[in-house]
Order: sequence, then C-alpha cells, then structure tokens
Amino acid sequence: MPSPIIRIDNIVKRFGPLTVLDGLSMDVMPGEKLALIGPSGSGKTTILRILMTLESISGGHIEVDGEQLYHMKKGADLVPADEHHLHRMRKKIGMVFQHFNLFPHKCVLDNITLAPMLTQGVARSDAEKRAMELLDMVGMADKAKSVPAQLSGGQKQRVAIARALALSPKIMLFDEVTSALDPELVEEVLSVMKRLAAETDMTMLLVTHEMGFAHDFADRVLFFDRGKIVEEGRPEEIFSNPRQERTQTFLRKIIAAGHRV
Amino acid sequence: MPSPIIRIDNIVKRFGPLTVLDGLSMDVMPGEKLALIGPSGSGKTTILRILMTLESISGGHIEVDGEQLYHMKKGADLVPADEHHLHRMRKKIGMVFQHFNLFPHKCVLDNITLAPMLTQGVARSDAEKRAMELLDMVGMADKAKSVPAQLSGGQKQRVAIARALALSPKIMLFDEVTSALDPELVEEVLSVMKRLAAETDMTMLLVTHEMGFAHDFADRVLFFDRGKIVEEGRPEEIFSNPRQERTQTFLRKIIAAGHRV
Amino acid sequence: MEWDWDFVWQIMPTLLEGFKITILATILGAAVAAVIGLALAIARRSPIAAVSRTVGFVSEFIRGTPLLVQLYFIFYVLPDIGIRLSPLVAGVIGIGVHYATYTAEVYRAGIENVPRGQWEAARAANLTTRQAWIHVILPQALPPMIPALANYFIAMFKETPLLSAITVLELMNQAKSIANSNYRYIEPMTLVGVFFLAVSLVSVVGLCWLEERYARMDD
Amino acid sequence: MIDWSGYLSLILEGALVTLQLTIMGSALALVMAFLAGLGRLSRFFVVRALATTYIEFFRGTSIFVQLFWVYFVLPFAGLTLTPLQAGVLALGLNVGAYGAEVVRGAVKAIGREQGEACIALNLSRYQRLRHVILPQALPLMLPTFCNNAIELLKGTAVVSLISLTDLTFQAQVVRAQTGNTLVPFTTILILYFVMAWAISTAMRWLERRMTRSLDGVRT
Amino acid sequence: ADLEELKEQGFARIAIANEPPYTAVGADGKVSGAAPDVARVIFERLGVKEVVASISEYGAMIPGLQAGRHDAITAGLFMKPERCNAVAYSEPILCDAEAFAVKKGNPLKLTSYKDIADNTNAKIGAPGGGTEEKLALQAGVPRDRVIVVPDGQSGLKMLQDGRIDVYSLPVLSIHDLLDKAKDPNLEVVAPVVGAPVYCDGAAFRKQDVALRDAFDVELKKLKDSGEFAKLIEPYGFSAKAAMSTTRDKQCAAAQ
Ligand SMILES: Nc1ncnc2c1ncn2[C@@H]1O[C@H](COP(=O)(O)OP(=O)(O)OP(=O)(O)O)[C@@H](O)[C@H]1O
Ligand SMILES: Nc1ncnc2c1ncn2[C@@H]1O[C@H](COP(=O)(O)OP(=O)(O)OP(=O)(O)O)[C@@H](O)[C@H]1O
Ligand SMILES: [Mg+2]
Ligand SMILES: [Mg+2]
Repeated sequence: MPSPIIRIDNIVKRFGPLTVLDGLSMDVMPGEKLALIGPSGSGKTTILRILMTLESISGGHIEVDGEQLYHMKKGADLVPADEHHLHRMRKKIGMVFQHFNLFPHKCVLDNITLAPMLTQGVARSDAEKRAMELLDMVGMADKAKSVPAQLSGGQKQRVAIARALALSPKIMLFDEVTSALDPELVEEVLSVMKRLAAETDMTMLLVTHEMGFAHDFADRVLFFDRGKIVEEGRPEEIFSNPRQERTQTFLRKIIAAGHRV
Repeated sequence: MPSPIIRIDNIVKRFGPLTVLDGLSMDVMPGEKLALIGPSGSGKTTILRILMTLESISGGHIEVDGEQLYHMKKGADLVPADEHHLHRMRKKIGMVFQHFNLFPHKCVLDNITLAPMLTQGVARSDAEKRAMELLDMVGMADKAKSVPAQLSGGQKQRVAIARALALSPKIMLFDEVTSALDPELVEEVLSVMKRLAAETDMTMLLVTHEMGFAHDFADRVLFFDRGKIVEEGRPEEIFSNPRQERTQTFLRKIIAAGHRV
Repeated sequence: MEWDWDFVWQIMPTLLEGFKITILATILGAAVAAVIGLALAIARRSPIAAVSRTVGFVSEFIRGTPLLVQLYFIFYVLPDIGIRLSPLVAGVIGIGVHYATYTAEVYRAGIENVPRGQWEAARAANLTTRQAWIHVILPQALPPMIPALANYFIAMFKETPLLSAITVLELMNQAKSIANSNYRYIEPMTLVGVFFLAVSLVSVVGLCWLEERYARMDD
Repeated sequence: MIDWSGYLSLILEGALVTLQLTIMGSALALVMAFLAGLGRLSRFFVVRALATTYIEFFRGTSIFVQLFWVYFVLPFAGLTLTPLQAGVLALGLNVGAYGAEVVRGAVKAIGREQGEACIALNLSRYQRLRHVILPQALPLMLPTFCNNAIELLKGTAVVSLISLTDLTFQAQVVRAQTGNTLVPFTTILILYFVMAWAISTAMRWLERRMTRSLDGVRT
Repeated sequence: ADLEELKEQGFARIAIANEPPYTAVGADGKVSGAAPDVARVIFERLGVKEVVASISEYGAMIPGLQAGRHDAITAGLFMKPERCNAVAYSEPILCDAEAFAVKKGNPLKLTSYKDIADNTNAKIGAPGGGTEEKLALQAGVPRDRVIVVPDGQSGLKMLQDGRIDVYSLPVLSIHDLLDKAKDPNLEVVAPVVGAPVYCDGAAFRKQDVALRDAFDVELKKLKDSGEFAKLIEPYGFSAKAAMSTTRDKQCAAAQ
C-alpha cells in the first residue's frame, strides 16, 4: 500500500486569540480526490492556505510527498523552513482561488506561461505550446490573447485552472472555485473540473458549497466544523446517511436553501 | 374585476447606446406576488429600479395606483414629474436591495424609525413601537440596538426588509435579496419572505435566481430575456413545462449548476 | 563654525514668540481652508455648468501656482484695488484659500465614497434630498475625511514660513532675523527644524489615532 | 521707457531654471520614492528603519528648513553645492519622501490576493514584484505622482529664497529694476500655470496609455 | 580662496544685492551698478578675468561668504563693528548717508530714528539684517514696529499702502526707488538726523586677508588715478567721501 502524499499531524492554527484549527490530523493518499465541506468559518479555506504556505502554523507538522513542509532538517534538528525550502516545496502544490486572481495586466497566454518560464526556466515557445494545450483542455484556446477583463467569471476561472496546471503540481487545491460565479456560469467550470478529476491521477483537495458537485467529484468527503473534522466518508454515505447530528443539520439547511445534493 | 395597481406601458430604457428595456409592457394586479427570472443582464433589476424611481426612463408610461409615475398633469398636458410628485409617488413603493444598504452609522432601530419619523412625521415613540413589532416579525427584536456591522448578512437583510415595511408601502420590490448571503443564511431570509407573502395583501415583485423559492413564492412568474418578457405564467407551468426554447435552456443550465427547481 | 548652547538659550524666547504666530496662522488658515473648501466642493457639484466650470478652473489655477507668488499678489497687488490687509490676515487668507482647493478634493472624495446604495436606500425610504444629505450621507462622509483633512493642515503648518515673505513675524522670519543680526545661521535654522520636526512627529501620532478612530465603518 | 521685452526674456530665463529644477528634482524624487517606498516594505528591519527615518524626517520638517540647511549648513560639513544642486537636492529629497508613501500605498493596494496567486505559482519575491506587482501598481501611482510633480514645481518658487535665479526670483529682480509689480508677477503666475497644466496633461496621457489594457478590471 | 586659486579658475564669485544703484540688472541680464563695477575692474587688474555675481538677501550675505558660497561681497554692505569682526573689509568704496522715504509733507514729522522710537504709532520698514534695522533698534524702536521688508519695491509699496510710515535706506537707494516710482505723494528725508555716514567695502572671509590686501592695493591705485571717481560718480556716489575715511575709522565709528 502506498504511503500518504499529505500527512497532516495535529495541526493548530490561531489568529490572535481565535483558534481556527484545533489539533487537526488527516492523511491524503496519492491520486485521491477529496471534498472539504462544512459551515462558514469552520477552517476549510485555512487548511488549504496552510498547505499552499500562505499562512504559518501555530503547532503540529505537515509532511508533503515525504518531506516536512514547514520544517527542514538542519543536521539532526528540525528547524523552521526558510524561503528556499518553501520555494522547493511549493513546486509540488498548485492552488485555484475563489476570485481567480488572474494577473489583470497580462493576456491569458502570458498568465499561463509566466510561472513556468520564470520558475522552471522553460523556453517561451515550449511554455506557449503547453499553455495552448491546457487552454484547449479548458475550452479557452480561442481567448489566448484576451486580457482577463474581457472574460466572464467562468472563463476567468477556467484560465486560472489552466494556469495552476501549467506547473504540473502533484497536488491541486481548489477553494470554492465557483462561488463567485453567476449561477449560469457555474456549470462550465464544474464540467472542466470533473473531466480533470477523471483524467489525471493528481491529488486534489476541493472546498465547495456545491454539494451535488462534491458528490460527483470526490472519492472521500470531509465535514469540517469549528476547526475539526466531524465526519468523513464516501460521498454516498455522508450525503444520504450522515451519522453526526451537526452534519445532518448542515445538510438540511443547505437543502432548504434550494441546493441540490 | 379590480384594475391593475401597476401598469407598465411600452417602456424603453437606454444606457447610452445600450437598449436595456425594449418596449416592455406588463400589468400587476393588487396583491399579486410576481417573480421575475431570467439570465444575467436581461433587465430584471432595471425594471425594479425604474419602479423605485432610481432610474429615469427613455420612453413609455408607467401608472402606479392610478397615477402616472414619471409624468404629471399640468393643466391638460402630461409633463415630466418633478421632485415633489416623485416624492408623493414613492410613498406607495418600498424596495429591498441585494446588498441591504443599511445605514451603517445608525443602529437597527434607528434604521427603521428614520424614514417614518422624517417623511411621515410619526412621533419617535410610535415609530419605535411599530419598529419593534416589525423586528419581532423578522425575528430580530433582540438586535434592535446593534449596529449593522455587528450583524450577519442574513440578519442585515431581515432588518432591511423590516425597514422597507415600516413605511407601509402598497408595493414591495425585492432585488435578489439572498444572493449576497452565505448559503446557510439564505433560508432565514426566505422563510421571513414566505411568511410575509402569505400574511399580507401587499403587491410584491421579486427578482431572484433561486428557482425553488420563486416557485413557492409567486402567483405568476415572468421570464425576462434581453429586456423583453419572453414567457409568463403560473410557476407550475413555467418550471415544469416551459414553452419557449430560451426558457428551457436557461432552466436546464440552472439545474445543471446544482439548483433545485 | 561650532554649535553654541548659550546662544541657543539666548534666542529661544524670540523663537517661541515666532512659534506662537506660526501656530496661530496655521489654526486660522485651517479654519479658512475647512470652510472655503466645503463651499468649493459644493459649488463644483453645482448643476449650473457656468458655476461648476468657473470654480473648477479657478481651483486648478490656484492649485497649479505657487503659494509664495499668490501671497505677493495678495499683499502687494491687492492694495491697488483698495484691499489692504494686515500681513497676518493676508497670510491666513492666502494660505487658507490655497489649501481650500485641496480640502475641496477631500470633501468631494468623501462624498463620492459613500456607496451609491446609500443614496438609493434614502430614496427608497422616500427621504428628500436635504434629509438624505443630513441624515444619511454627511454622517458617513465626514468621519473618514478627518484624517485626510488633518494631513493637509499639517502640510499647511509646514508652509507657514512662506509668510515671512509678506513680513509676518512667524518662526522662520524670527529665525532669519536672529541669523541676520548675529551672522549665525546654524543654531536658529537647526532649531526651526527641530520645532517643525517635533510638531510633525506629534501630529503623525495624532494622525494615526485619528485614522484608527475614524476608520471606515462598513456595512 | 522700460525695456519690457528685455525684462520678459529675463523672466523666461528664470522659467528655464525652474524647468531644470522641476525636471531634475522630479528625477531625484522618483528614484528616492522607489528606494524608500520599497524599502519600507522590506523584510529587513534595518532597511525598513532607514527608509522610515528618511520619510518621516523629510515629511516632518518644512522644505524651507531643508533648503536653508542644505544651502547654509552643509558647507560647514565640507559639502558646498551650487544653488542649483542645493535646490535639486532639497526638492528631490523632500518630494521623494512623499512619493515613497505613494509607492508603498500602491504596492499594498495591489493586494494580498495577487501576492498569494504569485506564491501559489511559486514566483520568487523579486519576480513577484517585477512581473506582477509593479506593473499593476505603476498606473495607480501616476495620478499622485502627477500631483507630486506639481507640488515640486511650486516648491521651486521657494528656492528663490536661496538666491537661485528661478522664475520667482527673476520676477523679484525685474520688479526691483522697473518698479512695477503687476507685470512680472502676473507673467510668472501664468507661466507657472502653463507648466502645471503641461505636467498634468502629460501625466494623463501616460496614464491612459498604461491603463488601456487594464480597462474594466474587476477587483 | 586665495588670489592664485581665483586666477586659475578665472573668476571670482561676488555677492550683490538687488538694490539699485548699488547694483543694477539691465534688461539684457547684465549686472552693473557701482559696487560690481568697481569689483570687476579691480579683480581684472588682479588677474581674475571675470566676476560672477549672485544676487542675495542682505541677511544671507555674510553667512554665504562664511559658508564659502561667495569670494567677496560687494553690495553696499556697510562697515559696522560687528561686521568688521565677522569679515575682512577692504578700504571704503561707497559711502552714503541714511534717508527716509515718507508720505508727502512728512505727516509724522520724522527726521531721526529717535523720532520713530518716540512716536508710538510710527512703523518703520527696513531690509532684514541691514544697517537701518540695527539703527532703528538701537534708537529704541521696539521690535514690533520695525518691519522687515524683503526688498526695496516691497518697502515702497508698503509705504504707499500705509502699512509703514517710514521706509529707510541709504540716500541714493531711496532716490533711485522714488525716481522709478514717480509718486508725487512721497518725499525723501535725507540725511537722517544723527545717523552716521556709512561706507561699504568689499568684504572677504576672515582667513582671506591676503586676498583682501591685494584688493586694497589695486583699490588705492584706482582711487589715486581718478578712475575710481569716474566709475562711481555716474551712479550718484561721492568718491571724495570714500577717500576721506578709512576702514579703521569706519569699523571703530559706532563704538
Ligand atoms: N487572516 C485572518 N485573521 C483572523 N481571522 C481569520 C483570518 N483568516 C481566517 N480567519 C478566521 O478563521 C476562521 C476560519 O476561516 P476559514 O476562511 O478557514 O473558513 P471557511 O471554512 O473557509 O469558511 P467559508 O465557507 O466562509 O469560506 C474564521 O472564523 C475566520 O474569521
Ligand atoms: N448604470 C448603468 N449604466 C450602463 N449600463 C447599465 C447600467 N445599469 C445596468 N446596465 C446594463 O443594463 C443591462 C441590464 O441590467 P440589469 O441589472 O437590469 O440586469 P439583471 O437582469 O438584473 O441581471 P443580473 O441577474 O445580473 O442582476 C445590463 O447589460 C447592464 O450591464
Ligand atoms: Mg473559505
Ligand atoms: Mg440584477
């Protein structure tokens, strides 16, 4: 049996007096597709941001692909990671944000080629070839020369996905990638992601409020509440037969609000 | 048979070169609950804003409660309405906005009492008594002294509804009152509105992307596209058996995106 | 030329005398700038194009030309058309009007920063334009403006030395007069620098406090 | 009979000096603004402290005091500058300190989100700044830089007080030689305004060019 | 700077005032006037081909000289004991008595600095750091009635506008100002009663005594040859007055 690609061990995260993650532990296997659900403020975004090294951690350890993420070996000791170590670890991980965060001053193509050229030393022609393949995959090849301002939200998000893929990370993180989109535009992004999930063996972690999508996408669903994993299991189990009271109320409210499960 | 409380006759609205409403006509009967649905940019918000006199019109006529809205009689002629006429007409209409637009420098109670005291000369004690009744109705009586910044989105929206009701308008306009809310908070607002719809004989116009809610709430649903009404009918008809191709695609997409109908 | 402490103590009372005038000129100038600035901001929003354009142009002109030259004008040219102001009054008006063109921009930004939704909510609540201004817009627009206004008043304080050109005996002028009659520039000029730095450091702290206190309220 | 054309050409010579001061001062200010503005955002405490000290000192004391210091006190430390150098140095350092805050503000305004996208793409600190943050921050800085340049232009009038033969100074000379106040002062007011107008026109043009591709960006 | 350095660089930097007839700036920008003319001739004879004049406030001249901004001051900066301590003066060049400009008919009847001190309503204008300011203060005029005026035109204007009652400058300066103003409502009181006749000299840095001495030698030759008179008398100055006194007398005068 392969060993986990992500090992999260007793992580604590505090913002000032507020403890957001409270001794969280979880493992992710290579190639697994994980959906993180749960009420607002439960720490779903925070755990993704910690994996992307956008936050620091207040306690605990994380191992990614066999190496410590926030620590490194110095002789026999484990010391806090320096910028160089983080830089190396970030190669393994990509992230897509709720608000796309495209670079508004660069065209779609340049948004995608920038990082490979700068961080991996890929030649422009190669980077552009690969970018066009990715754009083709997300159905955006014809917009390669547009700037983000000329795109709809759904199109922006598809470009953002292509941009993250261009670095070929082993792990992809998606944080509510559809919640800033008009309802009509949600589908185009979800269909891209479903294809992606089916076709690659990348490890994927997804935070979403779209229960239907979580259901179709994930191998395993984690239900978060107040910085803890309250329940986890296969989507069929969680959605049709939640064991915990908290999970049940949450799903009931979501359904009442008109979301399909 | 009673005569319509709103008569919209061949309305044209342009923003510069863009024609947003293109010869729109519709009637609303007193006490009717109307849901306006349709794709983004189709002019739903615009028609509500025109009724609230937040926009001017480029052509056509509107009659509200037997009087011209944007015109007034001067001798025998119809001339454009002046501020005084608009002020009088606005008494009949209230509106709740997508982003609540509460007054951030005033507490919940003052938000509600401000307009009755200033525009109807209601005494403070009476205004406050009525405000507390309304807050009670929307389940917010315990927050009367909070300022908006201390409230969640759903709570803000419930206060905004109470504020609009405080002026006892004959017609209430709701523009996507839940779309700025977290999914978990949507329900509390919708339940308030369902009660409201059931209990009063106010005329209500509602723009929404929540098809399920539109279904439960409305007597009649209007489907907008490109500044025209493409289809209208009872919710059962529209949602289960749309006749127009455009309506069908729209509903299909919405369903695919995970919204219940 | 070395630093002479005795000389420092000897000139201190004279400098303090000048410092008082500097402070007085700043406070009066700030008052003028605050009031005229609001008037300019409102005039610029006037629906009458002739008014808003003229006010716009005059503001641009005042803002694009040096205060020093304007002061000369007020002090030496205006008497030709029968307006004779005392040096301090001329200085306060000059510096006040000059800075009013800046505060007018602050007022304008503050007013425009109130979200459009607030105007619309006021409309929907059927308030009159006047009621909307008084009860909804200004109470929200004013507090966030305070730090920016204070900033300009500090800038104004630093420009008071210009008043020496029109014979106001403020701090800089006193220092120059001391320097001239003793042929020593180091001590008086350094002390003036220290005075200015001290006041600005204090005001930076004050400004931080104001900024915190009047941080934007949000919906 | 007064030889007006001769005296007006004297004033124009002054305009040339003013222009020189403005251009060279702006260049120095620009360099200082970026050095100190980015310095304040540095990871290293020493760099931050240095930048902060520079900014607070030059914003804290008046341009006047700085000018007198550079002109009269620096020579005792063995550094004698020509009046032009002294003027450029004082104006450039002064306006640069204000510009530094603009740079810092604009870089911060580009916001965490863009920075985080860069981290997720594994760009280095320098790459983030060079390829993502600055290209977006620059257009944000331009309007304020334009104001700063105009402030600097107006500040040049102050250098007449250290005997630099700029526009204002030449006007004073012409006034003394001809006994006429109105003509030279009106002339220079117009000249200053024309220069200010030219600056803002040029900046607007630049801004339009730089933001063309960013039109309608939603944030 | 010593003479050799000046010769080498080919010019001397002199400070002048913006005050006709001590200095004049032509419409072509050329600096003339009694003081720079004399300096120019003498420096030329010393082998320094040119003088570069920069116009300066009175108050800024001595600090400027000390700070090494000028090699000499030739500006009608009158010799006074404190100044003699601060700088090294040449022998006298331009002498002049003090004068008042007042409103026609001298309504306050002011003829001396003492009169101004005694009349509590009288305000006097004078250049900052100049002789007249000193004289007024010494005569007991309180600080707030001695208005520091930035330049001659401003002083005249303030007198016309009634902001001051007297404007005090050397006789020739006042005459020059009034000639230009052509204002029939003003008149001159000259010389001021009890005010000494002052003479200026070229002022050098204390450590540049050698340069000063060289300057003196040429100045003496100029005076003896009669060229001196030809240089300064067209501007209204009296060569005889300058030649009948010495630096030592002037520097001691007020003590
Ligand atoms: N930078 C921060 N400073 C302080 N508190 C923060 C910060 N970021 C997040 N938090 C807090 O941490 C808690 C968890 O936030 P997080 O964004 O992870 O929740 P979430 O599960 O993603 O919620 P949502 O569904 O609303 O996105 C919240 O209470 C939030 O207010
Ligand atoms: N102030 C305005 N200036 C210019 N165009 C406007 C303005 N307000 C609205 N529009 C345009 O009018 C059209 C209709 O807008 P409207 O807001 O009524 O659509 P909507 O049906 O409410 O859409 P949504 O579901 O996205 O809210 C859109 O194309 C919009 O861009
Ligand atoms: Mg989140
Ligand atoms: Mg809308």
